[in-house]
Amino acid sequence: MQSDSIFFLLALITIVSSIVMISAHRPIDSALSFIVTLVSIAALFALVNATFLFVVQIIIYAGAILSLILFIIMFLNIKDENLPDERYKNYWLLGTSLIVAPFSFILIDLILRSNIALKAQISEEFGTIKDVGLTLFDKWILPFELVSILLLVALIGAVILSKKEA
Amino acid sequence: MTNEFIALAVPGLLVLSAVFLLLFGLSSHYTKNRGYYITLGTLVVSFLISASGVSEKHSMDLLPGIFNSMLVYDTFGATFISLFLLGGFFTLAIAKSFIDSTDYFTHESFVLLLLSLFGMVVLSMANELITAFISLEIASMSVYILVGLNRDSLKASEAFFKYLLLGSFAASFYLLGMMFIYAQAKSTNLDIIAHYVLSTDIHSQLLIIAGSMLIMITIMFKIASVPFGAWVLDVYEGASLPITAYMAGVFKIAVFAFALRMFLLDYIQFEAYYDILIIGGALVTMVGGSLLAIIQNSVKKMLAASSVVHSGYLLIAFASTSEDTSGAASAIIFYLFAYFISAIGAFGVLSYISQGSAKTINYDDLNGLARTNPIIAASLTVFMLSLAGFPSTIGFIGKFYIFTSAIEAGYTLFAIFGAITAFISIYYYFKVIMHLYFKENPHMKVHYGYKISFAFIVLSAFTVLWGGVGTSLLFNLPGINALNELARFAIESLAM
Amino acid sequence: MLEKYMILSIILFSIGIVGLISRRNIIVIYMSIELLLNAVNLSLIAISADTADASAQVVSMLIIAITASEAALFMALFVVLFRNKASLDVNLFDILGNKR
Amino acid sequence: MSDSTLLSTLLLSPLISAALIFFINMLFLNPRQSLFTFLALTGSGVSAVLALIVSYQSYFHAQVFTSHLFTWLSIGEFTIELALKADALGSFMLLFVAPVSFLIHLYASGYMDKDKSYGRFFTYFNLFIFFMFLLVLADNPIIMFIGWEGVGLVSYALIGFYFEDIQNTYAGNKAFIVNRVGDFGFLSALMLLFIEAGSAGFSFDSIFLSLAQIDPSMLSLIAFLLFVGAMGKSAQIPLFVWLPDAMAGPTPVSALIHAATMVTAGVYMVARFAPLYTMTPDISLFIAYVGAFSALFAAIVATRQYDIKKILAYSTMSQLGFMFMALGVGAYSTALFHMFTHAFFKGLLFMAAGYIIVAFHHKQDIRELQGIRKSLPLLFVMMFTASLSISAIPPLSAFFSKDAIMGALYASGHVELFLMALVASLLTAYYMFRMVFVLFYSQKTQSTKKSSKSMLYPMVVLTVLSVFAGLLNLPELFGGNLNISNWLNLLDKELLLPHAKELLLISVNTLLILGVILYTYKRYAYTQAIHKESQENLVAKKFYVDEIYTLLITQPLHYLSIFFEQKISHGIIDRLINLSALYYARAGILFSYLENGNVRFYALYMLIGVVSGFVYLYWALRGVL
Amino acid sequence: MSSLSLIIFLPILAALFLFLKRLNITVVKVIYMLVTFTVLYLSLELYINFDPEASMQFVVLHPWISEYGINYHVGVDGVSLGIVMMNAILMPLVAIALYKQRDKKGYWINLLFVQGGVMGAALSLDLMLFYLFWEIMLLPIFFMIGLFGYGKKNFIAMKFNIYTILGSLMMLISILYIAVAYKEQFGSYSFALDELKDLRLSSGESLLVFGGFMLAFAIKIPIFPFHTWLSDTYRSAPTGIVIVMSSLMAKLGTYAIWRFLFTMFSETSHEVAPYFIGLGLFGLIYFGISAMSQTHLKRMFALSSASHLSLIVVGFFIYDIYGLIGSSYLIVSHALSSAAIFLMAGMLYERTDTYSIAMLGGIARIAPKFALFFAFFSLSIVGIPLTSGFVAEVLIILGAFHYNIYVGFIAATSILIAMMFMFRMISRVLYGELRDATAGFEDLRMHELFALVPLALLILAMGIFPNYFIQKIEPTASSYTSQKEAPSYDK
Repeated sequence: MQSDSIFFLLALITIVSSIVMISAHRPIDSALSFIVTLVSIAALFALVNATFLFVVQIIIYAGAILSLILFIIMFLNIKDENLPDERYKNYWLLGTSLIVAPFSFILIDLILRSNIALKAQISEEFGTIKDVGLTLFDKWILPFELVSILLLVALIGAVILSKKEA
Repeated sequence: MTNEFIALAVPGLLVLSAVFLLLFGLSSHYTKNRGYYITLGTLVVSFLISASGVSEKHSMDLLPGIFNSMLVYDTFGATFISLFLLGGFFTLAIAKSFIDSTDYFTHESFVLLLLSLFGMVVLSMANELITAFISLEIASMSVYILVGLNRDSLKASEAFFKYLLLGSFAASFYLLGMMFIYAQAKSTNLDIIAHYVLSTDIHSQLLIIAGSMLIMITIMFKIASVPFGAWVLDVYEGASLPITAYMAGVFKIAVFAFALRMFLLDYIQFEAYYDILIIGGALVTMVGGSLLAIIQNSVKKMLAASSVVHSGYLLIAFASTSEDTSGAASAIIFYLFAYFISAIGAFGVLSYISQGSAKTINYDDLNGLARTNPIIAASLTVFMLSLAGFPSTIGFIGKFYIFTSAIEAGYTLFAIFGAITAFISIYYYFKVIMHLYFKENPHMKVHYGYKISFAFIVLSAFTVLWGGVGTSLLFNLPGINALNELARFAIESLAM
Repeated sequence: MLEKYMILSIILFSIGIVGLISRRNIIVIYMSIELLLNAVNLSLIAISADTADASAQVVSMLIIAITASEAALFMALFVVLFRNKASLDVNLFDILGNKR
Repeated sequence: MSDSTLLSTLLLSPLISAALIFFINMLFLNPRQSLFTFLALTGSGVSAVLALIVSYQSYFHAQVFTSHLFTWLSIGEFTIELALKADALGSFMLLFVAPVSFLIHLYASGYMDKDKSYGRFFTYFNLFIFFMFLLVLADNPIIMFIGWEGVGLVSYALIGFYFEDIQNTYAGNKAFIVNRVGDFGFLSALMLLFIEAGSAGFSFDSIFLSLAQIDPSMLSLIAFLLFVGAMGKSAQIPLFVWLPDAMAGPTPVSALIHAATMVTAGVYMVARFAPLYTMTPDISLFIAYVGAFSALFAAIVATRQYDIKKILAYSTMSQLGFMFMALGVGAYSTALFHMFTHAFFKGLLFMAAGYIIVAFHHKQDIRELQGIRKSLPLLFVMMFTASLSISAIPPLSAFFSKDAIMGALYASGHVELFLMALVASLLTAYYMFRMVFVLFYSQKTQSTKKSSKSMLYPMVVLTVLSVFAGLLNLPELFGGNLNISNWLNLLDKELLLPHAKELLLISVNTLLILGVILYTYKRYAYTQAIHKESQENLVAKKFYVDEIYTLLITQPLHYLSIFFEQKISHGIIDRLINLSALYYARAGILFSYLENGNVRFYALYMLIGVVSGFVYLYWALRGVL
Repeated sequence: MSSLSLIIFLPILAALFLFLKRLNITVVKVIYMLVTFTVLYLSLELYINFDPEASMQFVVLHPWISEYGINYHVGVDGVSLGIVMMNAILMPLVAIALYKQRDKKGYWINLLFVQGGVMGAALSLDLMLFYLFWEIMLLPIFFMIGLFGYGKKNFIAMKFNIYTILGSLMMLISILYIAVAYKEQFGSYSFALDELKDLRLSSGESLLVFGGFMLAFAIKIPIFPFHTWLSDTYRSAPTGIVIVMSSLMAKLGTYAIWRFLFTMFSETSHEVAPYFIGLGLFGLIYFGISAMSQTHLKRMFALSSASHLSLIVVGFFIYDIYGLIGSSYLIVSHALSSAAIFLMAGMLYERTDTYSIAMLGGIARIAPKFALFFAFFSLSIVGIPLTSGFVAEVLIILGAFHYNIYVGFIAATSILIAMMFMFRMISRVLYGELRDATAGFEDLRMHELFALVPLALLILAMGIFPNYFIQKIEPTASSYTSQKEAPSYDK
């Protein structure tokens, strides 16, 4: 019961902050509320004992990626007059939400209709770095290696694209 | 040579070569020509290796101990790998003139090309959703970057931006779908999912149906089916010509490789739910594509829009696949080959005559080409005829297979619909021919500086014709029959 | 618990879609895409907990890695776009469309 | 010479001569005119001699000549042999067709002297004779039809011979087109006939044998359609309009084709199908009425004509009407006999007219030609004789033939026909002598230029013939024994009048005609009455028939043509096609508004695609949920 | 290589050779002549060795796409013989007539190509092979109009192309449909004509499939209301291709009705025959009347061709021996006549630079040979006796009367309709006063005569001795009608 109420609280925070994130006018506000979202998601990870992922989420997302975004915002020195004129933003938000609604409804309905939970007994080790690491190198070595190549590609791309003109 | 060796040699060679080039590019010995020929050589060698696996039916889990059954090496994969390696080879070979006359094709671009091919190779062997996704991302990301290669061009940057943004959006659907499937089947391995699907009733498959639908959306995005393919015109226009050819001809093959494997292995059970959707998608794709193609002034955009129409035909065949016959699926393979050879040829001619300039080639720019460069004009004509599905070209045989399989699956009406869009497509393809031959204003003569481009344009044109009429009766060359045989082997190996 | 997580992740996913389509500021759009992926991750973790198998966590970790590579490209993109137009308004980038 | 070679030679010699003239004319730059003359005269001369032999044999020895050339067509039951057969009827036709043709050839060689198209003229002329012989000698209706169309075709070419004036060629067109309307009937009839009776072969004999099996109404239809063919060729109401215009051709053409030979083909054809017509009395009566009306109509119109050739043309039509009347009441041989005599006197009249035209600088209007007796006395005699003959003054040839017709009409009991024939016959005398008196009996005198002798000789021969030809079929009344009728041995009805009645009829008739001649003399000889005639009344305007045809047929067709081509083909069908293409392109432009280059919209489309896909899926899964 | 394959591929290969090799134009013409005369020689040999009693002869069968049962399968019988001969005869003659005028290599290449295409389509016994040749013929026509045409040639070339391909694609779907249906019934695909005969389709299906085929043929023939491409296309196209279209392609459309539809769907053909007879008769009159107000010479001939082709369609759908033979005969006969008349129209244009009837006149005065031939060929179209057209029309009309008396009457109007405009045209063009355009009109040159004389002789020969020619087709035709009559008795 306790975990349920914590879940609802976190869920609420996540949803609200993400709504703020998509509706804030200035990117810096969005970024800050996105941090809130990410952190509460991380908390949700922790709620189901995924401790390692909790850490990863905080470090990589809230730490690295968000800092990158903030850095970019600062780096590009975006002033208010650089921001797009979004007069019809709220209509757009409302309209798109209406379009998305059936999609969410159908998926939620399907989830509710399916009996998917196994409710397996969670072992002590679950979610620890050892558990995740073993699984990763035992079963997921190939995707892991592939990701490295993906990162290589992204690296090359970032280099090519942001290189000053020769 | 064991099968494992062949299976691993191709991606390995591609990665090694890519890494070598990446480093070699920094050395002072590097010249563009050397980089080009190293890439070309890699492609030839890897094509030869992979082609050795297409002639017989085989299927094996690749190193199950290490890879945890995530890769499968079978004729199906080998066929597709050979197809797009060949495609990549042709693209590159024809683009020689273009590459030489532009300065943004640096060594990184060859690396990216090789890596994208690597991604595709893994994608077509992938038997697991995450592996497939990552390799798809490798391939697409390389292509995103290749699209934006020309940083000086606003168009290229914009195309890169659109492609990247929408591509990421589409990719998130894939992940959501994968998550749904995982939630239900508790695995991402295609074999296990297939087993799960067969052993449960529909009530415990709802999320799999929804999830694979989401995955299908990504696939539809990649093959630019309406309404997920709105990016295609802009991106194709923004990208440089060889890259456009590469996207239109080669990338599509890899996507279909995975789509077919996934669909034929797992989701053929849900045919009843998907077919109408796919067919509906095919219809709007064909109509939308032809509507867009008919109004274009730029030949490149026309070809881009028409590639949408061709995706529509492929979707018809896709919907016509069924468990008991291999016809529709092998029709897809054949059609992919037919399309890539024609499209690469067509784009190749454009890149040949544009010689690296960023200028958009309008219909009027083709005027009088037949007078100054008759062979090139004739080749372009052949490609146009093939794309239009004119008999005696390989494009016709492809359409023939697709329509046959559609009729066999009971979609006669849709075959008729396909025929109608094919008939509309006559307009814009023949418009090219018209401008080539009938308009007076002579085109500036293109000097025959790049023998290799020229030779491969002609070779593609010949292949197009040979694929349309060729029989093994003449000269003992493998003809349509042989191609057909290969396609059938490929499909049948899936079931092994 | 799994259903709740999944429902939450669908909601977050939907919010991400709304943000992606409605906003003109490219940074917000990028963050919306990140939100989409986070939504997927959330469910994956829940699945992992439900099945008591770390595989889903590994998958989620891989997704984070993929996100990182996307991030790299997006950052490069911001730079390129801002350099060109001195703005982050995506509506400004429409020279390729069919304008008639 | 065997029979069949003889017949073939008869048929082919004009063809060969035509071909030779044609090639010489085409291949050599300046061929000698005498060469053409020689070839043309040889061609027609040979056939004339052979024709006389054939008729002689047929008449005296009742010999039937046949010749089988080759199988023209053989499909299933439809076997058409190109076979020639000169039975009594055929020989009788040859008897006057061939010699008259020869004479007209002779005449024409003078008439066309120094004409630059001399060779072309004789090519056509000989070709014409060939087709005429084919028509006459054909042993089955299809071959007959070929000859039938062939003469029409050559006639077309000859009417438009002076093509420098496009009106002449229009006249030729009119002739051929109107003829083809008739041919339409003829061909349809033949087809029906074949379908009904052709299984046993399609020669005349076998057709007649199987006539009895045919349903009577069908038989009537066939008979009617055949007569439509005859109407066209023999210029009967309503298909007569071409004949007056056909006078645009050179005069020998008018003489040969539009008097002596071609126009009589209709009569010949009906006579040939006599077995058919005897079985369809209704149609026969119809023929008689058409003939009567044509005779009367033409005679009336002729009274107000001024062109010498047009008068003769209407006269021809009128005389043909007489023949059809006779055919209609079943007096086949009488009709043929009138055709026989008509060939001579009408040929003569046309030749004379041509002679006058050549002599007086191509003037044709009788008002301008007044007073030519002094300069052409011989011609006056000939023309006067011919006019007397056509007016049926005893004992000239037409008296016997026409009187036989009147007698037959009277005897058939159709008094109205008889009366119409009588009026027509009186009008004949009126218009012929109107012409004669205006031309020859005038105070004015005109001088002439010298004409070729070769024109005159044939006219002399014909004069003799038109005086004496009647004796060949002398009726019993005058001590004859109807030689020709017996020879022909057609299915004549017994239409005999008591001798007293017949004599009375003849006398009354003759007296009336003489009275009319007298009246005409009073009115036109040495007066200016001809100049005072009104040009505006119905008769002078030929009852507005041409105008009515234009209004009812030609113009509607033209408007219909424009309507079809511009309104339907282009206005509706092509427009629809072009518009559908245009609207597809328009739709493309509309659709391209969606491709507005804004990436958010692209994402929105994707979203819409996703949502609609899922809505469909949800709907498809409704049974499961 | 068998003679049939040689007939088909020799011209195509020669065309390819000429395309790839840069040659002097004279050499090109010489090669053209050599090839077409070789084809003519081979065709004559074929004609002489042709045995009317045997059905399919000189058959060549090679597997092509074996998985789908598609074969290279050619053969000749009485039906196709006419088309082959006509094609073989016309192509060299056309070249002789145009010998001096056309100095573009493309002209000759395309003509060769079209010859091969027509031969292939006429001789194929496999539906896919037929489709291949059927479509491939379009290309040279498209090119010829675009390269050597007049007026709005690009638009017209495109319109013609799209229009005809619409039909072809529907035919393709039909072909595929029956092949699939064959597989369902017999276990394997087949595109062979003689095997597909055994196929049984439900009446609705076969009606639709029939419609698909018919659409392709109807557009190419053209049957009302698919004719609107016709007059513009004929107007724009250069002489060589007008001849190909009117004499070969359109005829091929009618030929295909017999070859394919009557063979495969004899019952359906029989069911729908009344409609097509009606449509044909309507077209006969409609096109004929449309032609009457034409002022453009080629358009008039185009409509006149359409009118005759409608008659051919009527003859086929009457489906008795007279109709079939008559129509086959008319195919050949009209092909010869219209080829000649379009050739002459081309010569006329070349000398006067106009096709407008109103601007012509008086030609007969200064060019008697031209006038003679022009008139002769015009009249042969009208079908005057002793020309081949007459024989054909008589047979068709006979068949029509045999079928139904009213049909017969309407069909018989064909002897009226064509001449209504033809005679007027002859008068306007050949006779009357000389005009500016026709002043100094040059009479036929020697090479033109060489081309026209054989045509004229052939037309005459076919008109005077039809039996000799018809005996070659008759057994084939009667085998078809006897097939048909078997089911019709039990009605």
